[in-house]
Amino acid sequence: MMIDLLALAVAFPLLGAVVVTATPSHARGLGLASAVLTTLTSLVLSLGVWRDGSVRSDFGGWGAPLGIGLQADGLSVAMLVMSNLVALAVSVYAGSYFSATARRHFWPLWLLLWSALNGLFLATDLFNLYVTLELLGLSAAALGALSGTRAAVAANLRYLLVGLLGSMTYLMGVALLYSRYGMLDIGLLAEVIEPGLVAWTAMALMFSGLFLKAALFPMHFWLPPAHANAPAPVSAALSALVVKAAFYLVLRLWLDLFDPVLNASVANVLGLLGAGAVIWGSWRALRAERLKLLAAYSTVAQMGYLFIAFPLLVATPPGLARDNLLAAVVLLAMTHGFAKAGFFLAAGLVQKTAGHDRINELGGAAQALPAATFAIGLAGVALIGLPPSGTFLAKWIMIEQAMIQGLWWWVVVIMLGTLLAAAYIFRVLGHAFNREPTPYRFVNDARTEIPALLLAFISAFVLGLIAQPLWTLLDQGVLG
Amino acid sequence: MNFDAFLPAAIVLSSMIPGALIFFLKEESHRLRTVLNMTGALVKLVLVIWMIWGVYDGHSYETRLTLAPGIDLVLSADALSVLFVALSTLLWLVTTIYAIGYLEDSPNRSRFFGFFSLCVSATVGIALSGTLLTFVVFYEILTLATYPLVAHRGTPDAARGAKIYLAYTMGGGALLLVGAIWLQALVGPVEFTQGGILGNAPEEIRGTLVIIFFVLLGGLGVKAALVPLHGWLPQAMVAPAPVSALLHAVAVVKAGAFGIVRVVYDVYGVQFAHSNGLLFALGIIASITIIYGSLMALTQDSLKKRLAYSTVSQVSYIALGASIFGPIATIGGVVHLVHQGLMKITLFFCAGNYAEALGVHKVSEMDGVGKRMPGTSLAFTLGALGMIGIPPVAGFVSKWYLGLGAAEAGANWVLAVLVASSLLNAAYFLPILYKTWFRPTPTQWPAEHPHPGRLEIGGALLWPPLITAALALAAGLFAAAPFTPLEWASLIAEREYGR
Amino acid sequence: MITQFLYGGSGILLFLLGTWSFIVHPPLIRKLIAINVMGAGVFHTLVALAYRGLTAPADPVPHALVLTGIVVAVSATALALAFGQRLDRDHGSSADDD
Amino acid sequence: MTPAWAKVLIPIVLIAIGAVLVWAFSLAALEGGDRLALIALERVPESGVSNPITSVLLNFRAYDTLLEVAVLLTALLGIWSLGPAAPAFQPASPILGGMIAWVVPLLILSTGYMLWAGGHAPGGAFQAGALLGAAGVTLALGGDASAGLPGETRLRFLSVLGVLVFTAVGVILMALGYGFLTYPEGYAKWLIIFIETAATLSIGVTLAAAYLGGEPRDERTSRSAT
Amino acid sequence: MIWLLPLAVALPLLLSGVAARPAAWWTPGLAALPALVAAFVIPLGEILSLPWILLGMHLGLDETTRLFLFFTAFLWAVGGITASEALRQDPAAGRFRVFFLLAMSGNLLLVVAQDLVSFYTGFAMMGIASYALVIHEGHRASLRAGKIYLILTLVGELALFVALVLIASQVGLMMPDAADLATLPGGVIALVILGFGIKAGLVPAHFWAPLAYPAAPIAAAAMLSGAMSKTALLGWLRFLPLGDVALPAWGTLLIFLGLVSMFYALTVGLLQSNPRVILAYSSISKAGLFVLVLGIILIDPRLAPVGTAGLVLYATHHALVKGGLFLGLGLRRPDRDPDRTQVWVLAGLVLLAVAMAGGPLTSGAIAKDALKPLLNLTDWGWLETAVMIAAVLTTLLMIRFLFTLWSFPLAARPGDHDPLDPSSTQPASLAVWAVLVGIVAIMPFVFATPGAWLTNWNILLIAFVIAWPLLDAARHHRGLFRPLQHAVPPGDLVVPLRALRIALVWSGRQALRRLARGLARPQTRLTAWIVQWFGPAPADPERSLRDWATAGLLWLVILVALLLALVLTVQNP
Repeated sequence: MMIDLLALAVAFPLLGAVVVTATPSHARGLGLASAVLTTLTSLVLSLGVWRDGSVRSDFGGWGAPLGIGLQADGLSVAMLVMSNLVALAVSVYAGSYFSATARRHFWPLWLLLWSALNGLFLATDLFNLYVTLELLGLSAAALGALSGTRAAVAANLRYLLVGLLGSMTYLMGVALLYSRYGMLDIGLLAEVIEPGLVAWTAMALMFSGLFLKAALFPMHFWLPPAHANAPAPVSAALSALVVKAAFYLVLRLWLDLFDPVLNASVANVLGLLGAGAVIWGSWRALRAERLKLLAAYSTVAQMGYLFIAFPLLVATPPGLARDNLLAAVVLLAMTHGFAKAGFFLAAGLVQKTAGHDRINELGGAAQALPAATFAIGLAGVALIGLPPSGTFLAKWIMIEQAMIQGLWWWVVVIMLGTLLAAAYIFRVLGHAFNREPTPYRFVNDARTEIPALLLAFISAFVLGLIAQPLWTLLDQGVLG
Repeated sequence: MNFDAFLPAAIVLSSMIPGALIFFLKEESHRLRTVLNMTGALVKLVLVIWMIWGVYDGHSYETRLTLAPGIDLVLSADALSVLFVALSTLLWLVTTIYAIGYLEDSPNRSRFFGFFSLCVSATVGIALSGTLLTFVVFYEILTLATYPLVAHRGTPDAARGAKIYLAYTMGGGALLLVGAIWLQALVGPVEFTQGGILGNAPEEIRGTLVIIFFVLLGGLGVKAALVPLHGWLPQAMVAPAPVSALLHAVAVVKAGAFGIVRVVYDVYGVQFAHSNGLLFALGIIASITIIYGSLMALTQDSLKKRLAYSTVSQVSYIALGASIFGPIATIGGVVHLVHQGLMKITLFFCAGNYAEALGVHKVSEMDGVGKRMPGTSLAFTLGALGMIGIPPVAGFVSKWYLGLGAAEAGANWVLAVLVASSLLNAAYFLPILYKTWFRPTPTQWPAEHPHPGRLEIGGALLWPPLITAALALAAGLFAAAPFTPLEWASLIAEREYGR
Repeated sequence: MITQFLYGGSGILLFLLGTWSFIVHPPLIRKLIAINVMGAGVFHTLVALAYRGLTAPADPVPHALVLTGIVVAVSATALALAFGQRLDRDHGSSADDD
Repeated sequence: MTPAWAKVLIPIVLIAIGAVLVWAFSLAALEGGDRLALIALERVPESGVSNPITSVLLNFRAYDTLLEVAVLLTALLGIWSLGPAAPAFQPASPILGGMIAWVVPLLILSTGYMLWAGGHAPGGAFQAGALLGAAGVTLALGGDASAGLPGETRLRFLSVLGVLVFTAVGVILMALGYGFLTYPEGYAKWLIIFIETAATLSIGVTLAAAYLGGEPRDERTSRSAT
Repeated sequence: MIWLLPLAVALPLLLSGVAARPAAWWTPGLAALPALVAAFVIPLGEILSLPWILLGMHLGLDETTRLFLFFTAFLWAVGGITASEALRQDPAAGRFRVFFLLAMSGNLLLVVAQDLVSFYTGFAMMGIASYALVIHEGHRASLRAGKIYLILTLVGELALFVALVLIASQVGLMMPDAADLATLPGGVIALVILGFGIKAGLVPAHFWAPLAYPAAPIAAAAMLSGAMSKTALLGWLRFLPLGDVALPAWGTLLIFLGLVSMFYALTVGLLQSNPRVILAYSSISKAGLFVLVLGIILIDPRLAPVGTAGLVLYATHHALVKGGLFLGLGLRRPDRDPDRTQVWVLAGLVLLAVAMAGGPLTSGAIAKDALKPLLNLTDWGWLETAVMIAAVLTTLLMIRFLFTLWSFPLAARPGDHDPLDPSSTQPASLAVWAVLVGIVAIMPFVFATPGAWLTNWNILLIAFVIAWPLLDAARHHRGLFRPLQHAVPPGDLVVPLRALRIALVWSGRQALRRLARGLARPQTRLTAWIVQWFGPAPADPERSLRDWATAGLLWLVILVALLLALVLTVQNP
């Protein structure tokens, strides 16, 4: 008997989706069971990587370059842990969030999305990545439209089309690489790739395709309506995980594949776009009238921070400092995952209670749901980057490296974004303080409020204070 | 586990854990909430006393949590931190009692006390911070924990005040963060070290270090309410009285002032700061703040606003003390940290009592309150006299040391500042005292809530100001006794200059 | 070789045409068609790569990739059409007008 | 609302990109050499099928194919999630009905052939599934509101069958110690055919159902309705 | 035994805690007794240190302060008994007692203090607490007097604060001796003169006194003029570098100040009609005399021992006499029903007035005698003449004082005792006052040799020669001097100062308001900006970004940018 956890991390949710599709009346129970099983698998896998180093599994026994396999190293496992924990919380939340009919549609699509995510984080093959991207994009768009409103369907159709455009462009890049090097495995390609027009063009195509999916400014236009109109648990997953997956791919390709090809200028292009995202997204979030729209724009902004890391990464010479920086980027991504998911889940509760999510009229609902408001607050702490959240630590490291390298303008952008974030988060929280009647209890509905609270708590406290394991983890693979 | 390595963390946690638990309490569980509050406060007090003994004996306590390679969260205890910790702990205890009395029958108390405890945890964390990073962490947490307290009332005014408070402190926090990281980028992890760590910084980065100093000062100055960064303070007066008391006496402004002291002494080193002209600049800013705050206080009719501007003015004494080169002035500045805390918290408690019992919010309404509320007014009088610097109340001791330090450093202009400030203090406090004691009682108070008992107001509201006033008096009257703030400040100065 | 270039080049041309159409034509249905044209272009290019001369057997890998790609594209198209249909049913027009 | 200059600029930029692409492609194609062709062709005999494309699809890169079937399932689920189907077509003319009567069996027959042929010649599960789907579509065009599809329970089962069998085979093989989707020697051919059969059914059903659109009607409600 | 000193200071302080209760009406009378005892029994030169109190409290007595402690304690005791008795019926008496005791404690502390901080503490406590005594009666005049008193007191205390800080920075916290002080910068001397000058009522910082003395209850006025104003002299003796270095410039300045004070106060005093005001101006002129003598000592340090002793003796004399005069005023009753006690009161007052004028066989005479050597030894011969003229004027002032005893109405004033109320007879006060007068009377025979007894008789004679025709004229032509009487209101300088103050306050307020407004403007703007940003969103600025073509073009441009960035940049090695 041999347990291939890598395969199981993808197979479990897939099987779960199959089973749930076949027996829709038991969707919740079976769905939750697969969620737990998948999360456990991922955690055990991560633990293994954390302890023993990266793992690879070649399906069919062919091995690269002919066959495909999955590989778990520190970076992928970090994202895996984050997304699985978030997904588990979302699952628990969704278990009581959806009505019986919506549940039948939610669970299979949700588990498919999950398996796409796991597959994406573990993939090593460029074409396989294309397929997982499509699986992810389709399931995400379908989930996003689940509320069935016209706005949601329109927004998600747009998302679907943009995603397809991105995929096609990415695929063109892959085709170019294959035509030149005759390989699709990232690891093998990295050994032979050399600077030149082919690699450059491929990189430009693949990255610009992924930018679309990562909603990088100014290609973010599809994100706010799509994320704001989706049901809360779906918004959480979309904002926290799906766009993050595209970023992960950019980072992964940057580090593992295109490292010999790239240079500071291209990093600066990424950084500039990131800076634009930070400023524009934060400002738009500040002016947003609806809570979920605010959260969606906040996602745009937060994605920007991740891209600002690239010029810093390029500028920093290899060594401890660069490792720190890399870990900071991953930490930032993880923290945002937890925080944004927690935020959306809590926002969903507030929206449900209030019947709308217009920020200026939320006072009563926010007051009636202390736990949800608290979750928004805690998630807000992480979104702003206040201590002791992981974002704070990450920003600290980023700013420090920027200062050391003399790239102070990125610091200005980061701080500006931070202040704007504070403004938009507290704009929401400000409405939680008014003279509504005292709530009877802190927690009203444990099954929805506790997941939100936990996610927010992890983002605001755990990741910042107990980040050390992440470094250990990243030592297994990505860090020099 | 080694207890020495756990003690600082335990002190922080002793209020944080009750605070976190309180959030989950039902609104009606008064008793449990009170028990939690008081247990936390008392446990903290015991731990702090333990720590005081230890630090006095030269023990070192350090909790170190590595966040990332090269980035450590360090809680450690030296003489300066213990001073601030002791102040916060003591005043927290008193303020908790006061707040329990003050907020009787008002809504959202679980939320209030939860944040209240977090606020103190953050303050204690600031006090015990062993590195600049740790300081920044708790500094920001403090902002977070106080915002809900300022906004607590939920009125449009409160919301506005809280917004302004937030805008200022977040901006300050950002500056501080940038400054701290910049410094760290230049010289590596910044651990607070007696005598500073920049003493032998290479010549070529000195200019940058000076710029960083002002960036840090900008960040700290917001909380310390240095002019022109003080704008939030009068606006934050919308908060309930215990919050104002805490904000002004212990937590927020003190955090800023404490930070300035830390940066001057334990980061830059007073020698470095002196020789690069930083102290002089700080002194000028502090002096302007002192005079400006007093002038503005003169123009206020609202009692709490007058007290707020008074805080603007008084807290800068601490910065002023830090800005004068020499151990005596250092003592003056550091000891004012405690003295101002004791006196100002008394004043705010009293202002709260007047508002609570009589509906008196304005100076012009205070005619004859002394006869109606003698206990409160006595405490108020002591606090006010201390602020002016009349012996034997504690404020005099601070002023004396500041003056003496200035004289020894040859900075006679500081004496002029002290004199002007004292005169202005007298000008805005003495009329209040006059009204309190010598004016006839009006026939009707603005909004009187008669208290059923024998006392003028509930015991939980009366005793805290009396206790703090007595402490302020004792701190001046027995200034030279062992373990007084003054003696402790001398110990700090001795260790800072002790080379 | 020429054949390969011809195929590959036309694939790229299709890809560009699709991109152009996607960008400039507002109706969503046209965008969907444009996407499929783009896909066809990419697949074209890939298939061209498989060509290894008249004598040697073609490279099977690009073929397999194209097959997979086609199915994926079909699935996406199906879903997008269903979305469009849903919008149509609600408002009678699938024009993106928000 | 699109600015005029954008309309001019877009083609220009695209042409520039195109030029670079063509140039890069020529460079790449020239230097590409044999790529994976030789390795793949060399190992086809080990794959259990003789058609190189099928061996890539179902063996070398079987995982891709698994996900691809999942994508198809996702699309179907997405379509279902959009609610009930749009109003049906006008009933077809009798002539069409007559044609359908013999086209559909033919299509199903071809499906079987395609499936079988995939092992050694062009063909395989997707082609077969497409034919099967076509049969359904033809039925629908002919006026069969359900496109010949079974009731909800069976429909759901059939639509997931491909993914189910594929994954289950993978996991069982893994449990048996061979590794995920690693066919033991000698069983490869039969396992591939097994998977392909299931996939064909699923693909066919999925395509037909996707064509119909709308979530499958609950059997109980539909039964009570009729 | 030395423990009597802290007790002497602490007792009034502790009693002040309970004095507010009606049952504690007796507290002011008893509080000064330990101090009085201490003045006699404490050995000189011994210093008690209480290191925990303040910054380390040191108490002790030396030759100078023993006498100071004696008359201070004695006056406070007499005043305390008077106050206890006089104010028993006053509803606000409790408050008065509290502050009376606080002022007493401060006064005693500063006398026995041997370190700077304790001295300052005592000085400040005394000064601030006396404010409450001045305004006790609460009418407009006393409030105004109190305000002016308080402002000047604070200024004085702050000047002293700075001076002490500067001294402490040179010589430490203990009482400095002259040698220590010699090296101090001149500013310190100026501050010491200013700080104590206000307390003593030195012109031009004198004007609080003629306002405060009449406004305060009689016992308080007695303490202010008798005991408290003497602390200024003590301060000068302690903090001016007497006897170590010659500082001719400062000496000249002091002499000048003293002369101005003397003549100005005496002249203005003669024009007053309220006996209390007259006494106030008398005090001011005496402050001038002290300063004058100090100036002489500064010019010629060799005179220090003699001068100091003389000054102390003079201070004792003046304190007792001035205190007695005030307290005697309080015992006066209208003549409507003259009884025997009133005759004795009048007799006592006359005796005290003569003593004040320096009449022979009085304490005044011996005090003058004690200072004589200084005036003789100096090079400035005219000084003696000036002092003599001043003495004549003083005598005239005393005559004027006695005259006003009859002419000035003894109206009943709220808060003061009611002279028409038979229950307001004050047997205890009378008794202690009698003791005081007795002590003054025997003073010359205790403190001086017979040679000094008759000093000044000639001056008295001259004064009578001048006064007689004037009195006569006044009697025959009522209204002759009336224009003069109102020429200078009590507090003289206050009138122009008041205008100045109004102008200053007004313009200060204006300026403050403008400053506040100016500073608030950026803040308001910032706030408005923040509020605007927090407010509702404007029209969607992202609309164009959502346009497919624009977005698509941007995307393509980014693609090109990526390509260009890769192609155009020189590759990293």
